[in-house]
Amino acid sequence: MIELVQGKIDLERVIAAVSHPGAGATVIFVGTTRDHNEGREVIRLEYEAYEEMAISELQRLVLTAQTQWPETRAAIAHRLGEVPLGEPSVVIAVSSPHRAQAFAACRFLIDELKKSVPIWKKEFFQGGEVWIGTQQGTPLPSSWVRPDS
Amino acid sequence: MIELVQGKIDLERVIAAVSHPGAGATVIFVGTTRDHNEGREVIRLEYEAYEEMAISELQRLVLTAQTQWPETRAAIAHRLGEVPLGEPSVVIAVSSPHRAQAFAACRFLIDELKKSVPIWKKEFFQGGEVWIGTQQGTPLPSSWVRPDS
Amino acid sequence: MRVLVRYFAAARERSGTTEEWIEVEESATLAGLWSLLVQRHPALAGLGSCISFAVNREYTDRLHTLRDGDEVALIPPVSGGSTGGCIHD
Amino acid sequence: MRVLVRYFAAARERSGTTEEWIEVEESATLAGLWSLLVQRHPALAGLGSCISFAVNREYTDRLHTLRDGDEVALIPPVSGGSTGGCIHD
Repeated sequence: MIELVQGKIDLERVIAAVSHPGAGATVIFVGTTRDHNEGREVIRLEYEAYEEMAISELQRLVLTAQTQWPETRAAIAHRLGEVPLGEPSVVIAVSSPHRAQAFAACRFLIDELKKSVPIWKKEFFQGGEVWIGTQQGTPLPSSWVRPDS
Repeated sequence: MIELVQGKIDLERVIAAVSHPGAGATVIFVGTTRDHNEGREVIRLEYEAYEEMAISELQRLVLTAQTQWPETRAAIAHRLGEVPLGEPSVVIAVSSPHRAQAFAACRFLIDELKKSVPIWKKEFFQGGEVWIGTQQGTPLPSSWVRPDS
Repeated sequence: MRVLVRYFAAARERSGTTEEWIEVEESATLAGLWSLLVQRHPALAGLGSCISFAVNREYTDRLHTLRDGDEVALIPPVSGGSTGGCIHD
Repeated sequence: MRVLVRYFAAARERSGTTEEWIEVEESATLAGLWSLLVQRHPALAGLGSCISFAVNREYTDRLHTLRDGDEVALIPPVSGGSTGGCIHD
Protein backbone atom coordinates (compact mmCIF):
# COMPACT_ATOMS: atom_id res chain seq x y z
CA MET A 1 0.00 0.00 0.00
CA ILE A 2 1.34 3.34 -1.08
CA GLU A 3 -0.99 6.27 -0.65
CA LEU A 4 -1.11 10.03 -0.78
CA VAL A 5 -4.09 11.06 1.28
CA GLN A 6 -6.09 14.17 2.00
CA GLY A 7 -7.18 14.21 5.63
CA LYS A 8 -6.01 12.13 8.56
CA ILE A 9 -3.83 9.10 8.01
CA ASP A 10 -5.42 5.93 9.34
CA LEU A 11 -2.51 4.44 11.25
CA GLU A 12 -4.18 1.09 11.90
CA ARG A 13 -4.88 0.70 8.20
CA VAL A 14 -1.25 1.27 7.28
CA ILE A 15 -0.17 -1.30 9.85
CA ALA A 16 -2.85 -3.77 8.71
CA ALA A 17 -1.45 -3.53 5.17
CA VAL A 18 1.81 -5.19 6.28
CA SER A 19 0.44 -7.64 8.84
CA HIS A 20 0.65 -11.32 8.09
CA PRO A 21 0.94 -14.48 10.17
CA GLY A 22 4.71 -14.77 9.76
CA ALA A 23 5.48 -11.19 10.75
CA GLY A 24 6.79 -11.15 14.30
CA ALA A 25 8.01 -7.57 14.20
CA THR A 26 6.50 -4.40 12.82
CA VAL A 27 8.33 -1.08 12.97
CA ILE A 28 6.35 2.06 12.30
CA PHE A 29 7.65 5.54 11.67
CA VAL A 30 5.27 8.43 12.26
CA GLY A 31 6.39 11.87 11.13
CA THR A 32 4.50 14.65 12.85
CA THR A 33 4.33 18.36 12.15
CA ARG A 34 6.26 20.18 14.86
CA ASP A 35 5.38 23.51 16.43
CA HIS A 36 8.91 24.86 15.99
CA ASN A 37 11.44 24.62 13.19
CA GLU A 38 14.78 26.41 13.08
CA GLY A 39 13.67 28.76 15.82
CA ARG A 40 10.43 29.77 14.12
CA GLU A 41 7.07 29.18 15.72
CA VAL A 42 5.07 27.31 13.12
CA ILE A 43 1.40 28.20 12.74
CA ARG A 44 0.37 25.75 10.06
CA LEU A 45 1.78 23.46 7.42
CA GLU A 46 0.78 22.44 3.94
CA TYR A 47 2.09 19.59 1.83
CA GLU A 48 2.08 19.46 -1.94
CA ALA A 49 3.19 16.58 -4.16
CA TYR A 50 3.99 15.79 -7.76
CA GLU A 51 1.60 12.94 -7.17
CA GLU A 52 2.30 10.60 -10.10
CA MET A 53 6.04 10.80 -9.58
CA ALA A 54 5.80 10.65 -5.78
CA ILE A 55 3.86 7.39 -6.08
CA SER A 56 6.34 5.90 -8.55
CA GLU A 57 9.33 7.02 -6.42
CA LEU A 58 7.74 5.48 -3.32
CA GLN A 59 7.10 2.24 -5.21
CA ARG A 60 10.72 2.22 -6.31
CA LEU A 61 11.87 2.72 -2.71
CA VAL A 62 9.66 -0.10 -1.44
CA LEU A 63 11.00 -2.42 -4.13
CA THR A 64 14.56 -1.46 -3.22
CA ALA A 65 13.85 -2.19 0.45
CA GLN A 66 12.31 -5.55 -0.38
CA THR A 67 15.34 -6.45 -2.46
CA GLN A 68 17.71 -5.52 0.35
CA TRP A 69 15.59 -7.04 3.15
CA PRO A 70 13.67 -9.79 1.32
CA GLU A 71 11.32 -10.81 4.11
CA THR A 72 10.00 -7.32 4.77
CA ARG A 73 6.68 -5.84 3.69
CA ALA A 74 6.23 -2.08 3.64
CA ALA A 75 3.37 0.38 3.44
CA ILE A 76 3.58 4.16 3.19
CA ALA A 77 0.93 6.84 3.57
CA HIS A 78 1.73 10.53 3.12
CA ARG A 79 -0.76 13.25 3.84
CA LEU A 80 -1.21 16.20 1.47
CA GLY A 81 -2.83 19.59 1.91
CA GLU A 82 -3.02 21.29 5.27
CA VAL A 83 -1.80 19.23 8.21
CA PRO A 84 -2.67 20.59 11.64
CA LEU A 85 0.23 20.81 14.08
CA GLY A 86 0.79 17.59 15.98
CA GLU A 87 -0.87 15.40 13.39
CA PRO A 88 1.06 12.83 11.34
CA SER A 89 2.14 13.87 7.86
CA VAL A 90 3.70 10.51 7.02
CA VAL A 91 3.40 6.95 8.29
CA ILE A 92 5.67 4.09 7.21
CA ALA A 93 5.04 0.55 8.45
CA VAL A 94 7.44 -2.34 7.83
CA SER A 95 6.81 -5.89 8.97
CA SER A 96 9.31 -8.73 9.04
CA PRO A 97 9.78 -12.07 10.74
CA HIS A 98 12.66 -10.50 12.67
CA ARG A 99 13.05 -7.01 14.04
CA ALA A 100 16.51 -6.10 12.77
CA GLN A 101 15.27 -6.13 9.17
CA ALA A 102 12.11 -4.21 10.03
CA PHE A 103 14.11 -1.46 11.76
CA ALA A 104 16.64 -1.23 8.93
CA ALA A 105 14.06 -1.11 6.15
CA CYS A 106 11.86 1.43 7.95
CA ARG A 107 14.84 3.72 8.56
CA PHE A 108 15.92 3.36 4.94
CA LEU A 109 12.45 4.25 3.66
CA ILE A 110 12.00 7.43 5.69
CA ASP A 111 15.55 8.60 4.93
CA GLU A 112 15.11 8.04 1.20
CA LEU A 113 11.59 9.44 1.17
CA LYS A 114 12.88 12.70 2.59
CA LYS A 115 15.75 12.80 0.11
CA SER A 116 14.13 12.08 -3.17
CA VAL A 117 10.35 11.89 -3.20
CA PRO A 118 8.79 15.02 -4.74
CA ILE A 119 6.68 16.16 -1.82
CA TRP A 120 7.01 19.69 -0.50
CA LYS A 121 6.16 21.27 2.81
CA LYS A 122 5.22 24.91 3.24
CA GLU A 123 5.57 26.33 6.70
CA PHE A 124 3.50 29.31 7.78
CA PHE A 125 4.95 31.19 10.73
CA GLN A 126 4.53 34.59 12.40
CA GLY A 127 5.47 37.06 9.72
CA GLY A 128 5.95 34.77 6.76
CA GLU A 129 5.95 31.48 4.99
CA VAL A 130 8.65 29.29 3.52
CA TRP A 131 9.00 26.18 1.41
CA ILE A 132 11.12 23.72 3.33
CA GLY A 133 13.81 21.90 1.42
CA THR A 134 17.48 21.55 0.90
CA GLN A 135 19.58 21.39 -2.15
CA GLN A 136 21.47 18.42 -0.82
CA GLY A 137 18.17 16.66 -0.42
CA THR A 138 17.53 16.45 -4.13
CA PRO A 139 19.60 14.09 -6.24
CA LEU A 140 22.12 16.21 -8.07
CA PRO A 141 23.10 14.87 -11.47
CA SER A 142 26.81 14.60 -12.03
CA SER A 143 26.69 17.10 -14.87
CA TRP A 144 25.00 19.67 -12.67
CA VAL A 145 25.70 23.19 -13.86
CA ARG A 146 24.60 26.28 -12.06
CA PRO A 147 22.35 28.04 -14.56
CA ASP A 148 23.69 31.44 -13.59
CA SER A 149 27.36 30.58 -13.95
CA MET B 1 3.67 5.09 30.54
CA ILE B 2 4.76 1.58 31.36
CA GLU B 3 2.02 -1.00 31.51
CA LEU B 4 1.45 -4.72 31.72
CA VAL B 5 -2.03 -5.32 30.37
CA GLN B 6 -4.51 -8.13 30.13
CA GLY B 7 -6.35 -8.00 26.83
CA LYS B 8 -5.59 -6.07 23.68
CA ILE B 9 -2.95 -3.35 23.69
CA ASP B 10 -4.37 0.02 22.69
CA LEU B 11 -1.76 1.15 20.17
CA GLU B 12 -3.09 4.69 19.83
CA ARG B 13 -2.92 5.11 23.60
CA VAL B 14 0.73 4.06 23.73
CA ILE B 15 1.56 6.51 20.96
CA ALA B 16 -0.46 9.29 22.59
CA ALA B 17 1.60 8.82 25.76
CA VAL B 18 4.74 10.05 23.97
CA SER B 19 3.19 12.70 21.72
CA HIS B 20 4.03 16.33 22.36
CA PRO B 21 4.29 19.43 20.21
CA GLY B 22 8.06 19.22 19.80
CA ALA B 23 8.12 15.58 18.72
CA GLY B 24 8.63 15.42 14.99
CA ALA B 25 9.37 11.71 14.86
CA THR B 26 7.80 8.73 16.57
CA VAL B 27 9.09 5.21 16.09
CA ILE B 28 6.90 2.35 17.21
CA PHE B 29 7.83 -1.27 17.60
CA VAL B 30 5.01 -3.83 17.57
CA GLY B 31 5.91 -7.39 18.49
CA THR B 32 3.35 -9.88 17.27
CA THR B 33 2.87 -13.54 18.04
CA ARG B 34 3.88 -15.56 15.02
CA ASP B 35 2.27 -18.73 13.72
CA HIS B 36 5.60 -20.54 13.46
CA ASN B 37 8.68 -20.66 15.66
CA GLU B 38 11.72 -22.86 15.08
CA GLY B 39 9.75 -25.02 12.66
CA ARG B 40 6.84 -25.64 15.04
CA GLU B 41 3.31 -24.58 14.19
CA VAL B 42 2.20 -22.50 17.13
CA ILE B 43 -1.39 -22.90 18.30
CA ARG B 44 -1.48 -20.37 21.09
CA LEU B 45 0.74 -18.30 23.34
CA GLU B 46 0.66 -17.22 26.93
CA TYR B 47 2.75 -14.57 28.65
CA GLU B 48 3.57 -14.48 32.33
CA ALA B 49 5.48 -11.80 34.23
CA TYR B 50 7.13 -11.16 37.55
CA GLU B 51 5.06 -8.02 37.45
CA GLU B 52 6.67 -5.83 40.11
CA MET B 53 10.16 -6.50 38.80
CA ALA B 54 9.14 -6.29 35.15
CA ILE B 55 7.75 -2.80 35.79
CA SER B 56 10.87 -1.70 37.64
CA GLU B 57 13.16 -3.15 34.95
CA LEU B 58 11.16 -1.40 32.24
CA GLN B 59 11.37 1.87 34.15
CA ARG B 60 15.11 1.40 34.44
CA LEU B 61 15.39 0.79 30.69
CA VAL B 62 13.34 3.89 29.87
CA LEU B 63 15.52 5.98 32.18
CA THR B 64 18.65 4.58 30.55
CA ALA B 65 17.26 5.43 27.09
CA GLN B 66 16.40 8.95 28.20
CA THR B 67 19.89 9.42 29.55
CA GLN B 68 21.47 8.21 26.33
CA TRP B 69 19.01 10.05 24.02
CA PRO B 70 17.91 12.99 26.18
CA GLU B 71 15.17 14.34 23.95
CA THR B 72 13.28 11.06 23.65
CA ARG B 73 10.12 10.03 25.43
CA ALA B 74 9.19 6.37 25.63
CA ALA B 75 6.13 4.30 26.48
CA ILE B 76 5.90 0.52 26.74
CA ALA B 77 2.90 -1.79 26.97
CA HIS B 78 3.30 -5.56 27.29
CA ARG B 79 0.37 -7.91 27.17
CA LEU B 80 0.06 -10.79 29.65
CA GLY B 81 -2.04 -13.94 29.62
CA GLU B 82 -3.18 -15.57 26.41
CA VAL B 83 -2.35 -13.65 23.24
CA PRO B 84 -4.12 -14.85 20.10
CA LEU B 85 -1.84 -15.41 17.11
CA GLY B 86 -1.31 -12.29 15.06
CA GLU B 87 -2.06 -9.91 17.91
CA PRO B 88 0.58 -7.64 19.45
CA SER B 89 2.24 -8.87 22.63
CA VAL B 90 4.38 -5.75 23.06
CA VAL B 91 4.27 -2.17 21.84
CA ILE B 92 7.06 0.36 22.36
CA ALA B 93 6.66 3.97 21.22
CA VAL B 94 9.50 6.51 21.27
CA SER B 95 9.11 10.13 20.24
CA SER B 96 11.87 12.62 19.60
CA PRO B 97 12.40 15.90 17.79
CA HIS B 98 14.58 13.98 15.30
CA ARG B 99 14.19 10.50 13.94
CA ALA B 100 17.70 9.12 14.45
CA GLN B 101 17.27 9.27 18.22
CA ALA B 102 13.78 7.77 18.10
CA PHE B 103 14.99 4.82 16.01
CA ALA B 104 18.02 4.23 18.24
CA ALA B 105 16.10 4.40 21.51
CA CYS B 106 13.26 2.19 20.25
CA ARG B 107 15.70 -0.45 19.07
CA PHE B 108 17.57 -0.29 22.36
CA LEU B 109 14.37 -0.73 24.36
CA ILE B 110 13.09 -3.79 22.53
CA ASP B 111 16.54 -5.43 22.54
CA GLU B 112 16.98 -4.85 26.26
CA LEU B 113 13.40 -5.79 27.07
CA LYS B 114 13.92 -9.16 25.46
CA LYS B 115 17.21 -9.66 27.28
CA SER B 116 16.46 -8.78 30.84
CA VAL B 117 12.82 -8.09 31.66
CA PRO B 118 11.23 -10.99 33.57
CA ILE B 119 8.40 -11.82 31.18
CA TRP B 120 7.99 -15.35 29.89
CA LYS B 121 6.27 -16.78 26.86
CA LYS B 122 4.80 -20.24 26.71
CA GLU B 123 4.19 -21.67 23.28
CA PHE B 124 1.56 -24.33 22.74
CA PHE B 125 2.07 -26.36 19.58
CA GLN B 126 0.86 -29.64 18.10
CA GLY B 127 2.03 -32.25 20.56
CA GLY B 128 3.42 -30.09 23.32
CA GLU B 129 4.24 -26.83 24.97
CA VAL B 130 7.46 -25.05 25.79
CA TRP B 131 8.66 -22.02 27.72
CA ILE B 132 10.63 -19.83 25.34
CA GLY B 133 13.85 -18.40 26.62
CA THR B 134 17.57 -18.53 26.34
CA GLN B 135 20.25 -18.74 28.88
CA GLN B 136 22.25 -16.03 27.16
CA GLY B 137 19.23 -13.80 27.40
CA THR B 138 19.41 -13.54 31.15
CA PRO B 139 22.13 -11.46 32.76
CA LEU B 140 24.69 -13.91 34.06
CA PRO B 141 26.56 -12.76 37.14
CA SER B 142 30.30 -13.03 36.92
CA SER B 143 30.43 -15.56 39.73
CA TRP B 144 27.99 -17.82 37.95
CA VAL B 145 28.46 -21.44 39.00
CA ARG B 146 26.59 -24.33 37.50
CA PRO B 147 24.69 -25.79 40.42
CA ASP B 148 25.36 -29.33 39.28
CA SER B 149 29.09 -28.96 38.80
CA MET C 1 8.05 20.31 -30.85
CA ARG C 2 6.52 20.95 -27.47
CA VAL C 3 6.89 19.69 -23.92
CA LEU C 4 4.59 19.91 -20.95
CA VAL C 5 6.21 21.80 -18.07
CA ARG C 6 4.85 21.21 -14.59
CA TYR C 7 5.60 23.53 -11.68
CA PHE C 8 5.48 22.63 -8.02
CA ALA C 9 5.83 24.40 -4.68
CA ALA C 10 8.09 27.47 -4.93
CA ALA C 11 8.39 27.02 -8.71
CA ARG C 12 4.60 27.00 -9.05
CA GLU C 13 4.29 30.17 -7.03
CA ARG C 14 7.06 31.97 -8.94
CA SER C 15 5.73 30.98 -12.36
CA GLY C 16 2.14 31.62 -11.36
CA THR C 17 1.00 28.44 -13.09
CA THR C 18 0.82 24.71 -12.44
CA GLU C 19 1.60 23.56 -15.97
CA GLU C 20 1.95 24.80 -19.52
CA TRP C 21 3.03 23.55 -22.94
CA ILE C 22 6.26 25.12 -24.14
CA GLU C 23 7.59 25.16 -27.72
CA VAL C 24 11.25 24.10 -27.89
CA GLU C 25 13.65 23.42 -30.73
CA GLU C 26 14.43 19.87 -31.84
CA SER C 27 17.20 18.40 -29.65
CA ALA C 28 16.71 21.07 -27.01
CA THR C 29 18.23 20.20 -23.65
CA LEU C 30 16.80 20.83 -20.21
CA ALA C 31 19.34 23.64 -19.82
CA GLY C 32 17.92 25.24 -22.99
CA LEU C 33 14.36 24.83 -21.74
CA TRP C 34 15.33 26.35 -18.40
CA SER C 35 16.62 29.49 -20.19
CA LEU C 36 13.29 29.82 -21.96
CA LEU C 37 11.38 29.39 -18.72
CA VAL C 38 13.43 32.03 -16.93
CA GLN C 39 12.77 34.49 -19.77
CA ARG C 40 9.08 33.67 -19.53
CA HIS C 41 8.90 33.81 -15.71
CA PRO C 42 11.82 35.92 -14.47
CA ALA C 43 11.02 35.14 -10.83
CA LEU C 44 12.17 31.56 -11.47
CA ALA C 45 15.76 32.74 -11.90
CA GLY C 46 16.19 33.07 -8.16
CA LEU C 47 15.53 29.34 -7.72
CA GLY C 48 18.16 28.35 -10.23
CA SER C 49 20.69 26.71 -7.97
CA CYS C 50 17.97 24.85 -6.08
CA ILE C 51 15.94 23.23 -8.82
CA SER C 52 16.21 19.66 -10.04
CA PHE C 53 14.40 18.30 -13.07
CA ALA C 54 12.40 15.21 -13.85
CA VAL C 55 11.55 14.13 -17.36
CA ASN C 56 8.67 11.71 -17.61
CA ARG C 57 8.81 11.25 -13.85
CA GLU C 58 12.48 10.32 -13.62
CA TYR C 59 15.16 12.59 -12.21
CA THR C 60 17.65 13.60 -14.85
CA ASP C 61 20.35 16.18 -15.48
CA ARG C 62 20.38 19.42 -17.44
CA LEU C 63 22.18 17.90 -20.41
CA HIS C 64 19.19 15.63 -21.01
CA THR C 65 17.83 16.01 -24.57
CA LEU C 66 14.10 16.54 -24.75
CA ARG C 67 11.64 14.79 -27.05
CA ASP C 68 8.29 15.89 -28.33
CA GLY C 69 5.57 15.40 -25.75
CA ASP C 70 7.91 14.98 -22.77
CA GLU C 71 6.56 15.86 -19.34
CA VAL C 72 9.13 18.04 -17.60
CA ALA C 73 8.79 18.83 -13.91
CA LEU C 74 10.61 21.53 -11.99
CA ILE C 75 11.49 19.97 -8.66
CA PRO C 76 12.42 22.42 -5.93
CA PRO C 77 14.18 20.86 -2.93
CA VAL C 78 11.91 18.31 -1.26
CA SER C 79 10.63 18.56 2.26
CA GLY C 80 13.17 16.44 4.06
CA GLY C 81 15.73 18.82 5.28
CA SER C 82 16.63 22.32 6.31
CA THR C 83 17.02 25.18 3.88
CA GLY C 84 20.77 25.17 4.40
CA GLY C 85 22.86 24.93 1.26
CA CYS C 86 20.17 26.07 -1.13
CA ILE C 87 20.83 29.63 -2.18
CA HIS C 88 17.96 31.55 -3.69
CA ASP C 89 16.56 35.03 -3.43
CA MET D 1 15.42 -16.33 59.37
CA ARG D 2 13.14 -16.75 56.39
CA VAL D 3 12.91 -15.54 52.83
CA LEU D 4 10.01 -15.42 50.41
CA VAL D 5 10.72 -17.48 47.30
CA ARG D 6 8.72 -16.70 44.17
CA TYR D 7 8.53 -19.07 41.21
CA PHE D 8 7.74 -18.12 37.63
CA ALA D 9 7.13 -19.89 34.35
CA ALA D 10 8.97 -23.23 34.16
CA ALA D 11 10.12 -22.86 37.79
CA ARG D 12 6.53 -22.35 38.91
CA GLU D 13 5.37 -25.45 37.08
CA ARG D 14 8.22 -27.60 38.38
CA SER D 15 7.82 -26.45 41.98
CA GLY D 16 4.03 -26.62 41.81
CA THR D 17 3.73 -23.33 43.66
CA THR D 18 3.92 -19.61 43.01
CA GLU D 19 5.58 -18.61 46.26
CA GLU D 20 6.52 -19.91 49.68
CA TRP D 21 8.46 -18.82 52.76
CA ILE D 22 11.64 -20.83 53.30
CA GLU D 23 13.70 -21.06 56.49
CA VAL D 24 17.40 -20.49 55.86
CA GLU D 25 20.44 -20.15 58.13
CA GLU D 26 21.86 -16.74 58.96
CA SER D 27 24.26 -15.61 56.19
CA ALA D 28 22.89 -18.19 53.77
CA THR D 29 23.75 -17.49 50.15
CA LEU D 30 21.55 -17.91 47.11
CA ALA D 31 23.57 -21.01 46.25
CA GLY D 32 22.67 -22.45 49.68
CA LEU D 33 19.00 -21.58 49.21
CA TRP D 34 19.03 -23.19 45.78
CA SER D 35 20.24 -26.47 47.28
CA LEU D 36 17.35 -26.39 49.76
CA LEU D 37 14.87 -25.67 46.99
CA VAL D 38 16.13 -28.53 44.85
CA GLN D 39 15.77 -30.92 47.82
CA ARG D 40 12.25 -29.65 48.35
CA HIS D 41 11.25 -29.71 44.65
CA PRO D 42 13.54 -32.19 42.86
CA ALA D 43 12.07 -31.28 39.46
CA LEU D 44 13.78 -27.87 39.77
CA ALA D 45 17.20 -29.52 39.43
CA GLY D 46 16.78 -29.89 35.70
CA LEU D 47 16.51 -26.11 35.33
CA GLY D 48 19.72 -25.49 37.20
CA SER D 49 21.89 -24.19 34.40
CA CYS D 50 19.08 -21.95 33.11
CA ILE D 51 17.97 -20.09 36.20
CA SER D 52 18.93 -16.60 37.27
CA PHE D 53 18.01 -15.04 40.58
CA ALA D 54 16.65 -11.72 41.72
CA VAL D 55 16.71 -10.56 45.30
CA ASN D 56 14.29 -7.79 46.11
CA ARG D 57 13.68 -7.32 42.39
CA GLU D 58 17.30 -6.89 41.36
CA TYR D 59 19.30 -9.47 39.46
CA THR D 60 22.14 -10.82 41.53
CA ASP D 61 24.56 -13.73 41.63
CA ARG D 62 24.58 -16.95 43.61
CA LEU D 63 27.18 -15.73 46.10
CA HIS D 64 24.70 -13.09 47.28
CA THR D 65 24.11 -13.31 51.03
CA LEU D 66 20.46 -13.36 52.04
CA ARG D 67 18.81 -11.33 54.75
CA ASP D 68 15.69 -11.97 56.76
CA GLY D 69 12.57 -11.11 54.79
CA ASP D 70 14.25 -10.99 51.37
CA GLU D 71 12.10 -11.65 48.33
CA VAL D 72 13.94 -14.13 46.13
CA ALA D 73 12.69 -14.83 42.62
CA LEU D 74 13.70 -17.73 40.41
CA ILE D 75 14.04 -16.27 36.93
CA PRO D 76 14.03 -18.79 34.11
CA PRO D 77 15.29 -17.46 30.77
CA VAL D 78 13.08 -14.63 29.56
CA SER D 79 11.05 -14.69 26.39
CA GLY D 80 13.35 -12.87 24.04
CA GLY D 81 15.31 -15.55 22.35
CA SER D 82 15.50 -19.11 21.22
CA THR D 83 15.98 -22.02 23.56
CA GLY D 84 19.49 -22.53 22.29
CA GLY D 85 22.20 -22.62 24.91
CA CYS D 86 19.93 -23.39 27.81
CA ILE D 87 20.33 -27.03 28.76
CA HIS D 88 17.64 -28.55 30.90
CA ASP D 89 15.78 -31.82 30.96
